[in-house]
Amino acid sequence: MPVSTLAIVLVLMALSAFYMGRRRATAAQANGGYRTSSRPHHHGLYLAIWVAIPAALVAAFWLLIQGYVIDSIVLADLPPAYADISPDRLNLLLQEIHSVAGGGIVGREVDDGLRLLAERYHDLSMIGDAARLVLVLGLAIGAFVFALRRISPRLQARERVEKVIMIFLIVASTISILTTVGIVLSLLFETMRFFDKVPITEFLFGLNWSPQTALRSDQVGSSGAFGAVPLFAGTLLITLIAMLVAVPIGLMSAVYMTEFASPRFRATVKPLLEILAGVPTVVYGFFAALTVGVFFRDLGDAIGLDIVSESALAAGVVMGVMIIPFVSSLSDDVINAVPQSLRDGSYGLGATRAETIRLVILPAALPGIVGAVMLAISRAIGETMIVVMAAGFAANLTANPLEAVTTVTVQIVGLLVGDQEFDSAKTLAAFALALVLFLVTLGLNVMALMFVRKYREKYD
Amino acid sequence: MSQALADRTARTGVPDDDIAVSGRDISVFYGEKQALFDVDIDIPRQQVTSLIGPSGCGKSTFLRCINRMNDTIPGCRVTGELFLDGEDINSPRIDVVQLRARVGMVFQKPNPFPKSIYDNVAYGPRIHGLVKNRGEADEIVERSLEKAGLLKEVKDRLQEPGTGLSGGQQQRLCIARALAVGPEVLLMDEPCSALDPIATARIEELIEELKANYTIIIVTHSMQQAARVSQKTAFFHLGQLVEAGLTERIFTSPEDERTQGYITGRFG
Amino acid sequence: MSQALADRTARTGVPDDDIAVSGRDISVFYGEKQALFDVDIDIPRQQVTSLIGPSGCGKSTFLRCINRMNDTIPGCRVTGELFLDGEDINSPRIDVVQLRARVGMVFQKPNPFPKSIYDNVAYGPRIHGLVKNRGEADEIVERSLEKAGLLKEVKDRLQEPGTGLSGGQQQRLCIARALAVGPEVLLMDEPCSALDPIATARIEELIEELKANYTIIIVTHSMQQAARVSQKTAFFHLGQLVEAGLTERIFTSPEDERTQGYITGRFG
Amino acid sequence: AEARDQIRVVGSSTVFPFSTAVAETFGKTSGFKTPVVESTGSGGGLKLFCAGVGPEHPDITNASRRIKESEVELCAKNGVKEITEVKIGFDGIVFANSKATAEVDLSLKDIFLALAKEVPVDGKLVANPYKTWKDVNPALPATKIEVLGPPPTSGTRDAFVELAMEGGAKQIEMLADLRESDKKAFRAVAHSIREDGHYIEAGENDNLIVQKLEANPDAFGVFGYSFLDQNSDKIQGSAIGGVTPTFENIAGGDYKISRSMFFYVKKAHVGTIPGIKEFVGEFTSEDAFGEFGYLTDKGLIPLPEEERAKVRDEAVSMQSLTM
Amino acid sequence: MTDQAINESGSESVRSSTVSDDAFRGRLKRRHAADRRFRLIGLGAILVALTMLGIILVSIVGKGYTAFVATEIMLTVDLDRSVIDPKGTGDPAVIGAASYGKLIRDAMMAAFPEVKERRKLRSLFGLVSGEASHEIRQYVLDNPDAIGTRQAFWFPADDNIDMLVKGHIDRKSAEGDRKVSNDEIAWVEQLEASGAVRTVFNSRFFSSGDSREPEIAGVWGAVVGSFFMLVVTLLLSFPIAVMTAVYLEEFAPKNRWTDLIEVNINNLAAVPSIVFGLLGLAVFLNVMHLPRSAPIVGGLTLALMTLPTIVIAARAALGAVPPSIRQAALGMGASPMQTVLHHVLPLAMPGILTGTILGMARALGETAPLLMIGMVAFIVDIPSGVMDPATALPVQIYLWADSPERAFVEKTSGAIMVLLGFLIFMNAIAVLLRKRFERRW
Ligand SMILES: Nc1ncnc2c1ncn2[C@@H]1O[C@H](COP(=O)(O)OP(=O)(O)OP(=O)(O)O)[C@@H](O)[C@H]1O
Ligand SMILES: Nc1ncnc2c1ncn2[C@@H]1O[C@H](COP(=O)(O)OP(=O)(O)OP(=O)(O)O)[C@@H](O)[C@H]1O
Ligand SMILES: [Mg+2]
Ligand SMILES: [Mg+2]
Ligand SMILES: O=P([O-])([O-])[O-]
Repeated sequence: MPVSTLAIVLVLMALSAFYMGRRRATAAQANGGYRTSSRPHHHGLYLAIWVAIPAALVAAFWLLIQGYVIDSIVLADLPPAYADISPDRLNLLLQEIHSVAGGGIVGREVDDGLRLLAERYHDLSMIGDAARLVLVLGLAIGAFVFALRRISPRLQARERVEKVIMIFLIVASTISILTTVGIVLSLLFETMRFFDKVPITEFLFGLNWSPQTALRSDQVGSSGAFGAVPLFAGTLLITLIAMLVAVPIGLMSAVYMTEFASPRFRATVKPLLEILAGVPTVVYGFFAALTVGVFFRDLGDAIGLDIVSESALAAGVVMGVMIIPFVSSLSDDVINAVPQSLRDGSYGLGATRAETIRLVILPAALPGIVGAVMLAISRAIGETMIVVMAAGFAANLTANPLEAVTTVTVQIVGLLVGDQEFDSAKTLAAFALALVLFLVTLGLNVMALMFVRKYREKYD
Repeated sequence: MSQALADRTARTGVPDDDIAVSGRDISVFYGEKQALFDVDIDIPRQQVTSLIGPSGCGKSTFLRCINRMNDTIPGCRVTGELFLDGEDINSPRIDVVQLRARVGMVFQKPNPFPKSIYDNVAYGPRIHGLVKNRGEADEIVERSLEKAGLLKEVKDRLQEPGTGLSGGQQQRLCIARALAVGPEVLLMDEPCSALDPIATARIEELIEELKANYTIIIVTHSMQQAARVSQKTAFFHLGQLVEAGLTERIFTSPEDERTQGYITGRFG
Repeated sequence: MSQALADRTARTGVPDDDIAVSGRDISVFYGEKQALFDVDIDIPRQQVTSLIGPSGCGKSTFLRCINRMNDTIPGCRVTGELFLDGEDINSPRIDVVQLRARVGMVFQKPNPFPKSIYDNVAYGPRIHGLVKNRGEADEIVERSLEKAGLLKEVKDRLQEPGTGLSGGQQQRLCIARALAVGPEVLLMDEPCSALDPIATARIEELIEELKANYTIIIVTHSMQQAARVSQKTAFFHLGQLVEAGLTERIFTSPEDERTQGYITGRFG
Repeated sequence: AEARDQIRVVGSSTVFPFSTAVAETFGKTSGFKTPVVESTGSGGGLKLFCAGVGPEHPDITNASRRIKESEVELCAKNGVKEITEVKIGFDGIVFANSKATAEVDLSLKDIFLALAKEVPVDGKLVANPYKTWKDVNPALPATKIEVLGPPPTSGTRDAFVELAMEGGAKQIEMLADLRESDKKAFRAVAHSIREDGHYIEAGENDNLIVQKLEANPDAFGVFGYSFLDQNSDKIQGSAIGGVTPTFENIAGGDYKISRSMFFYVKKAHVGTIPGIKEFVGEFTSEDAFGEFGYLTDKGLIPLPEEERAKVRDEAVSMQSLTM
Repeated sequence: MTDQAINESGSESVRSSTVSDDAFRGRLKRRHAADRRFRLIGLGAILVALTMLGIILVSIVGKGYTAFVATEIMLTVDLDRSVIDPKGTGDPAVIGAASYGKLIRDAMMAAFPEVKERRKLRSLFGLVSGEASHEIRQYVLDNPDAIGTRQAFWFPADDNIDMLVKGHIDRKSAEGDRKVSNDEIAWVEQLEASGAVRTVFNSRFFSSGDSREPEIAGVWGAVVGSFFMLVVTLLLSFPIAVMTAVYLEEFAPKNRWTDLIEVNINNLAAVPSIVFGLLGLAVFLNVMHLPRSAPIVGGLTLALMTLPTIVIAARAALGAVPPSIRQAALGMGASPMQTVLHHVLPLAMPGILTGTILGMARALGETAPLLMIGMVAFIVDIPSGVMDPATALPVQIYLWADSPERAFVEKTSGAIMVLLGFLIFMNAIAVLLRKRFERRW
């Protein structure tokens, strides 16, 4: 039975278990007239959980290891023809075995030895599949019987079900931790290798970024400089510009939509603005590079300012436009959630709308708004394509938005998708940049958390 | 407007400039549902008027007409004319902000801002520019809390959030907040409902005091309270103003039998 | 627990199984601030007990101890022992969900769910499995609304949101919602504060009726109401239980002078 | 592990347009599945390619430069011992500007002087002082030096530096002497591009550079020949040393800035993954990479005829690479 | 209130006729002006944002709408038996292997008998797409009876001719400046005159996979790839994010550990998307050995990237639900879990859906992480499941935007329009859902 069918069967079994559990509990309730905090459907869920979860876990585990186990059995005693096969060709032999067993084509004559192995593989797979089926279904049925026995008026099914849900919730919450661990681990080793080549102090405090190192051994080249300060400064500058665009526009839009506009207007404009978040960043990149950048340069020419067409300003403004909906839509939701009674309180004192919004509604909605802004900042810091196309790679250390700067993400992408070499400082620098950026934003977030804690106004 | 005003003296027997608020043909609709039906009422200046009547009869709705709080309820529509000092409050020339500063309101459900107790009270004076510095604000906050009988309980925790107070304390906080602006008319929607007798007495005293300068309209379910504090009483029933007049008269010799039925029902 | 229980009869003179709720040494802290001080109290079964006292004295706080609603307030800490039918409600073996189903509560500030009126009332019976089908639910909703005296006003708008009701209606909706679950003990935090006399009378009648099967604890500011409906009265002051006893005795010959002072203050 | 019956190609973004064209034709005509071609950059492709043998590793990698010794070693370490190298043609790197401006004729020396980080002035190396092309060479217009080119992370940049910059540096006497005495120091000078805003490190999207040139007629751009070919109505390639970047000039080797393109085949996979041999055959057929093959339509500059024949022979016989 | 007023009325009055005095009126005027300004700023903000959106959309549509039509050229083809099936076997294998290119070439020569020179013939044959011979082949395989007849066929024009017909190539510019020669223009004009050139709706653009020939390249493969990927992303990120948010906001004890998780989630939102690509590469490809270029890997990677966005939005939304609702439910004897499921979560749903919209929109438009897991690839076949090699819309856009052929410019914009259509469709569903949950209290 293929995996998908097995999954469907399990779901069906869980469903019927649910109905049976519910029926039985209903019946028991009708007879016994008992009262616990568990409803019949809790009993149903209890049963369904017993049926589905252990079986699903076992099935998943089985699936995970079956392939390896069978492969190693097949390879364990190879026919003499393959006895002296070199270890790194084993992989290929397996590919051939799989191909032949699955009825696919192989780019060479299929000899007897191979055919034998393939048959063996095929047989073992069949056995494995059958065993899996029996085990999983057996487990499901066993669990069903076991749990059905336990269903009684006394059983605190709701508590059990809720406990299981709680476990799910906790497991879900730890995924973010696992993700973080994964990110750190996937960056750490390369970063350490990078710091073997480039001193960490130079990286953190160096003011010059110029990874013009030679890539080929016959190519000497200049040694390159890996001072990351200009990159972080550039990131900061562009993020700042983006936030100067996105926060006022986004926040004011949200305020207008919730407090001034008609529901119809709000219902149309909000989704429209959300489109801005989904326009592919490549498109923004072109827009920034070819329209906005040139526009600013011409504007500069007209008023006698020297604005380069790769200015931080152009990239920042366009990025700001992109993240407007992060601020506007999320703020809109939290502003909308402020209870009407607070508005009434303020209006009743003769406050104008603007005053009510500024002094009562926004403070009450502050934690949510800060969350929205933090999300927008995060998005700006992590954004790549726009900056790659509009701001470029020039690592200038400047606070002047009219000049070209580059960002950490641009360099990461440049280093990773450009011509790379597995152990040159140039390629490894990408990992170090990512890790340091990770730590820097971590610091920012800790500060934001403390800010919110301090100014939180809990209503109701 | 002039016609309506002209009629007034005739109808009420009260001279014009003793009338602070007067409503003509006021109907209020929540969407389809009509909550008030053609209410005609005159409310005397610098006196206390009670609105009484069974729950859901439209007292709060009427109260909210006077400072146009109904504007803020989506789907709520008010027809008819309402005059404050002879000005039609629904006329476009009227500034609702000023109107609401002139007509203060204490809501039925206490709704303190999620700010400190101090900021709750200082909020009104600040937005209206009635205070210039911290000192003035301190003074006005203290005075208002004192009047609302809350000062003693909260004076050492002025910086704590207003939402952490007990129900009755919250209600007094809202009263203090309304007083701080110094309105001409004060609308009080069951200001004592969450208060114990002592606090109630304090508020009633306050009402007595304020009466000298303010026009007060109070919704109450306690007929004793109405009798104690108000000079005029209006009785609402099912969205209609059944009867209005001097409190004494209403309680002793009501004209309408619905009024009679209500006030001779068991006491609250 | 056993020791405490053993002490009880001696102290109260009431046989054990007539005591529904009994508290020993209950103190409640909001963060640093102590709101209740060592309260010892016994509340008789199938009677009505009133809690009275000035605003902010801790009545609501005590009430919330009985169904452990204080658990939900961050920073709130309860010490001491509280027994419901002889079981320590703070013991880990107690399921607070079941506890709250047994001990219903009507809050001081009406807090209807932002759902339809019908769903507000049907919610409790549904989660507790008291109804099996729509018909039963209809019946229980109707019965509960009727008991709370709200049915007439809302029966043609059961599907409209509960938040669109008047203040008093919202409070009656919350009462109906609590009744629908059929609790053993009913905690009512100023259930009539937003109600007019007629509705109040209706609720008082209801309390009278319910008393036969339920233990009722009511916070009220109206001493008349306390006198009318309750058999026992407890007087709180500044977080302390000053005095508790038969209502009649408390109102006629209070032992403590604070009680004396309070009940002879002006009337509410 | 699943069985795979589809060729996987990774590697250079420069070779990508050609490799994909071959893959498509191969898929349509051969009866095998259309290979999946991935653009990872030459280095990235080799890294994947050299990670090992087996179905989860690619069969072929494209490169816009030759494989490095270190990469061959890495391959060998991971069991990828036999590799076949196939050279497919040339990629011209052009120095172009908008048609709205006059065409210029530059020498490699001009390019070096305009773009180097340090240039010799009065026998000393100083930070590049030139602001306009006229400063570099009085024959050139007095417009600001503005060159949009690939960042240091790009293979095109490496080739440009090596061919144009280094070539230009050699023409300067002082640097030529330096080259004799200290090769390393010479290269350090020759390979460093200025970072004061005159050389603008644009991304690797050549279309974007073309469009930026259109918007900014004073600027020059550095990119691959195919983009010049496709946009000949908007931009023009500057002559380098009197030779314009035309198809014939690049193919004939007269135009100096061009590099070879390759792909590498993992021999171990031949015979296991179906179709590799046939794919290589298609790529090296005259129809594809020949003088009139479809790849020239896509902008490939073909190898000379004899070299093509040799490449074809070696490719089809899967001759192993020796460094 | 002026000092004097205070003095006059003494402590007796907070009473201030002050709310009617002139000073008050003056202030009121200013306050109203401020209010109007505030409102105008709000409106202005929305207008600015909408204008930006408008500009972007207009520029995309302006460049891209021509991608939705295709130029076709009519040729009368002699389905010559001697070429297709000389022995008359009728065997599909024989028929399939015939040289259909020759049929097209013959048809071309018949249409332009005057062209003889080899070089010119080459460019003449180039007027129609190379796809023409595949089409004929397919036609003959489907209709073996047609062998031996003469039939008129509409073939897709070569991309350069397509550009010419659509006016993207200026016929008047110098010959060396354009990709079409004078001869070709003359031929096309001749064809146009005889009605053998037409532009039709480009259904191929919506139904086929990628191609190196712009005239036959389509987005369907990318659409399907994006769809599979987003299904995986949504199925994982939405439930996990909501569960995480619920746990952290409603159940978790507030301690250092949960603070850590909170900060950590916020921080994940700031991780550059390409780093998620690195993570996906390390975990899903190198450790779990999932296939490269597969939507499942893309989906998993994007799910990790989207997770924090939805978690943050969901937490903000949950936190905005007033405590009185929770109190009411708990007081009814609802368990904390029931309180959350029945009351808090539905009330927070609009905010959660907003987060989902934003997160999914980002996932849909993201290229960088896909670079690392092999989805930036040329894939012709339409994927039929989450394990097949596939590409995605933004990647397709990225690849086309970087292709030299001029004809890919309009295709790029066309693909962007398709992506936006996809996005709008996806958002519309979420917006409808969100509206159902929205209420104020
Ligand atoms: N959440 C809270 N945080 C901090 N302090 C609180 C909180 N809730 C109540 N208090 C304080 O605890 C004390 C007792 O409050 P409680 O609500 O029990 O009073 P009450 O007797 O019910 O008064 P009322 O009749 O006004 O409702 C008051 O001083 C109040 O300010
Ligand atoms: N926002 C609203 N939407 C719909 N109906 C409403 C709304 N507010 C009030 N109503 C209805 O209008 C009628 C009058 O309500 P109002 O609040 O004025 O009553 P009330 O006299 O203040 O009653 P109570 O003493 O209970 O507060 C009631 O039937 C009520 O249900
Ligand atoms: Mg009311
Ligand atoms: Mg209370
Ligand atoms: O992708 P490239 O290695 O050819 O730059």
